[in-house]
Amino acid sequence: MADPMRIRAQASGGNVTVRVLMAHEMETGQRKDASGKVIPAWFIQEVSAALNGKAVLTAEWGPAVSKNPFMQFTVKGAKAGDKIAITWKDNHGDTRTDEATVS
Amino acid sequence: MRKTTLCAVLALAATAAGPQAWAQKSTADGIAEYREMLQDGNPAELFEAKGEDLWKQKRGPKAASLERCDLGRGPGVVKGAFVELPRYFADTGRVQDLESRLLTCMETLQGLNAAEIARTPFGKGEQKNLEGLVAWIAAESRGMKLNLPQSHAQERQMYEVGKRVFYLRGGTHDFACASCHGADGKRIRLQDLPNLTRNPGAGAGFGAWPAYRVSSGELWGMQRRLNDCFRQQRFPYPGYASDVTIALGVFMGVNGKGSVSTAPAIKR
Amino acid sequence: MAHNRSQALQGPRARWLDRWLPALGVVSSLAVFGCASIDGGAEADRMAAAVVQSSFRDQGIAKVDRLQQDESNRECSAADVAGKPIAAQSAARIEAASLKTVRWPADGKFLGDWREGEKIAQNGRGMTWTDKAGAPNGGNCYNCHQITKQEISFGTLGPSLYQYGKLRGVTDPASAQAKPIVDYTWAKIWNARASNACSSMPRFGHSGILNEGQVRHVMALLLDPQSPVNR
Amino acid sequence: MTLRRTSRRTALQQSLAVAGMLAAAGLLPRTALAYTQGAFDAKSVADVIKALGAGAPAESKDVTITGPDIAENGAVVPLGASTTLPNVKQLAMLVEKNPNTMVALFNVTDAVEPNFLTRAKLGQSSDVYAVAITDDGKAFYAKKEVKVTLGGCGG
Repeated sequence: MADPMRIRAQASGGNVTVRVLMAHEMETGQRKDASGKVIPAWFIQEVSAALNGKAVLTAEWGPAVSKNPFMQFTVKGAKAGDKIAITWKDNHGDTRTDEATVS
Repeated sequence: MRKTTLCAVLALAATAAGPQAWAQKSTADGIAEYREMLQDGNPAELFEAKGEDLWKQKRGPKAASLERCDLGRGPGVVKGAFVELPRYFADTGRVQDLESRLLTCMETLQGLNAAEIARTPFGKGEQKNLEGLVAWIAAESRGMKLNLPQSHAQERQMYEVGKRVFYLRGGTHDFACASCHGADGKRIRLQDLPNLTRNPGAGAGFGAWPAYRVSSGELWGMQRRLNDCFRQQRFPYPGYASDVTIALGVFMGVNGKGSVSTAPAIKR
Repeated sequence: MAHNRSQALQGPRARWLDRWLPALGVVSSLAVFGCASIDGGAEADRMAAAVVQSSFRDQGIAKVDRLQQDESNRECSAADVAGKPIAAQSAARIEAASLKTVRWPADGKFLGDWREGEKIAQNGRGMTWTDKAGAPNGGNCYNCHQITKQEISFGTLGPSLYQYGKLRGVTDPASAQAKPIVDYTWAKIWNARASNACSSMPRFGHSGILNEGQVRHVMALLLDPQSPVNR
Repeated sequence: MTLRRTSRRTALQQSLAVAGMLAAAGLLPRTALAYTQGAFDAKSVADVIKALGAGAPAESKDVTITGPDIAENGAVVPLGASTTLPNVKQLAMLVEKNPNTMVALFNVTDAVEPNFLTRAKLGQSSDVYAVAITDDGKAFYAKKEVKVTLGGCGG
């Protein structure tokens, strides 16, 4: 199972800045292993964010997003105590959701 | 679009024609800017979180956690332990660094096979778990000053051994650690090389590891850092947690005394 | 920087500076932590040797015999540990012996193709335990030296080699006038200890890192007036 | 950095599965699209924009791309895309010289600022682009050069 994300959500002036780190290989499908075999692509394709259960953002990623991805965005009209949930899904169909409370 | 491309080319040409000092300064500024951008969101955090779980989790044949592991400040004390390692341990009768000490605890408390873990390639199996553990344990001392003890005779001996290993020229290229890390203000390609024989270099260099390696996307402990230094030096293979690596840790850490630990840092 | 300047000079004085300036630099940096020394040297030396012996193992092409030091490595390492430059007598002996190891080009041809030289200077591969035996090695020159203006990713462990030939007045590398510089440069690449006993530079020819043809290409990169180094 | 060559049908199935999952989780906003495989397969800036269904792109001061002038390592290059244009539905980050040009596509909603940071792999020095696509299918971009340098030791 995939490791948990690290989500930091900080309120400032009516907005909330969200910083997310995800544990993922983000394998491009272009690299070869020691025996010369192509390492199959394995990467997060879809990312979504929800504020208190209501969707606020979706994103689509290719394999050129760096390993152990970082993402930062700003949610409007949110405040301390609100819940931010992030979900990712990779090209193998694996998925993970984590939640953080805005501070 | 055509026009902007042309402008970009001209700007680049102008840069290339500029005075050497100016070009170098702008390169250094560019690299500094890049490093600054990476500071916010160090993936080492992912490893720290995992390490804390692993420390508390009951594992191994003895189904025990590492919570009673003595890292030098008494059983279970993690805060402040990292900045005093490597140090002498009475129970094993030797000087140990963080990774070597964790192997001891994994064997004695959890019943895992330390020799087998030491033989496991980096990033696999229990070695993967060690990445998390060293990240978390180092993070618990972040901001504290390096303060390696030198009160035990073996600690002083290991310093002297480390110094000799540091200056040992060998391999096909006659490199020693000192070839790259023995003077101030040097670079390899564009990477600054800390002078590990004194502060601030010793503290900045030694005190940054374990670190998240951008180039491989992995967390490297000091053992792996030293292992790859020896590979680049064209030396043979240093055993995991072998005395050569521990002695070098003592040498660098003592030289860095008083510097603030920034580990786990983020490195190229 | 002083090291830098010495490279631009020529003749016996340059060789003297070349040898001593780096050594003096080491002295000043070691003085700061010299007080940490506790044990007698000989016992620590013995312990260090034992620790090295027990800690390393063979891996791939990197065998433990690589840790056996020759005379120059042994004496230079000991001088570094002591924080003093190597004794003048030892230095002279090492330099003379090293000069004898230099294999001059059999056909008298010192310069190859600077384009190939640039590739060798860029390539940092070879001879680690992850490399294969017999694979061509790089020279890794940019790790330590500025060479062409175009490559901004260069190290500063060695002096800048930008305009190496031009600064030394080499307009025709085949001329009698250029001969001393050409010979000096060949020897420097083949076995740097021929002119500086404890040089940090790998002995590219002597240690079999680069072959004669590769050394020629690197020579061209530094000395060919058409090379970007000199334009 | 090419995407694995999934057939259009597989990709579609995956996208539908994703959409279903997101819908079940109550996470599917109205603007959500199926995974835009075509845009991720595209090999030039122009082809990406075409695949996203937008018109000929125009450079705009109202779009911003941030990134370092020099990256010590191409494996991790911090990039930011933002815009002050109204009615933007998508913000994309592109790397011109990568085997596949598009790195990431953010679907903008009223609930978030059109301002995103992430990190991209660059195979070599390249221009990087932020492209904003408006509701009426117009594309506006900003670009900057990022130099990727060779690292030390070489091995």
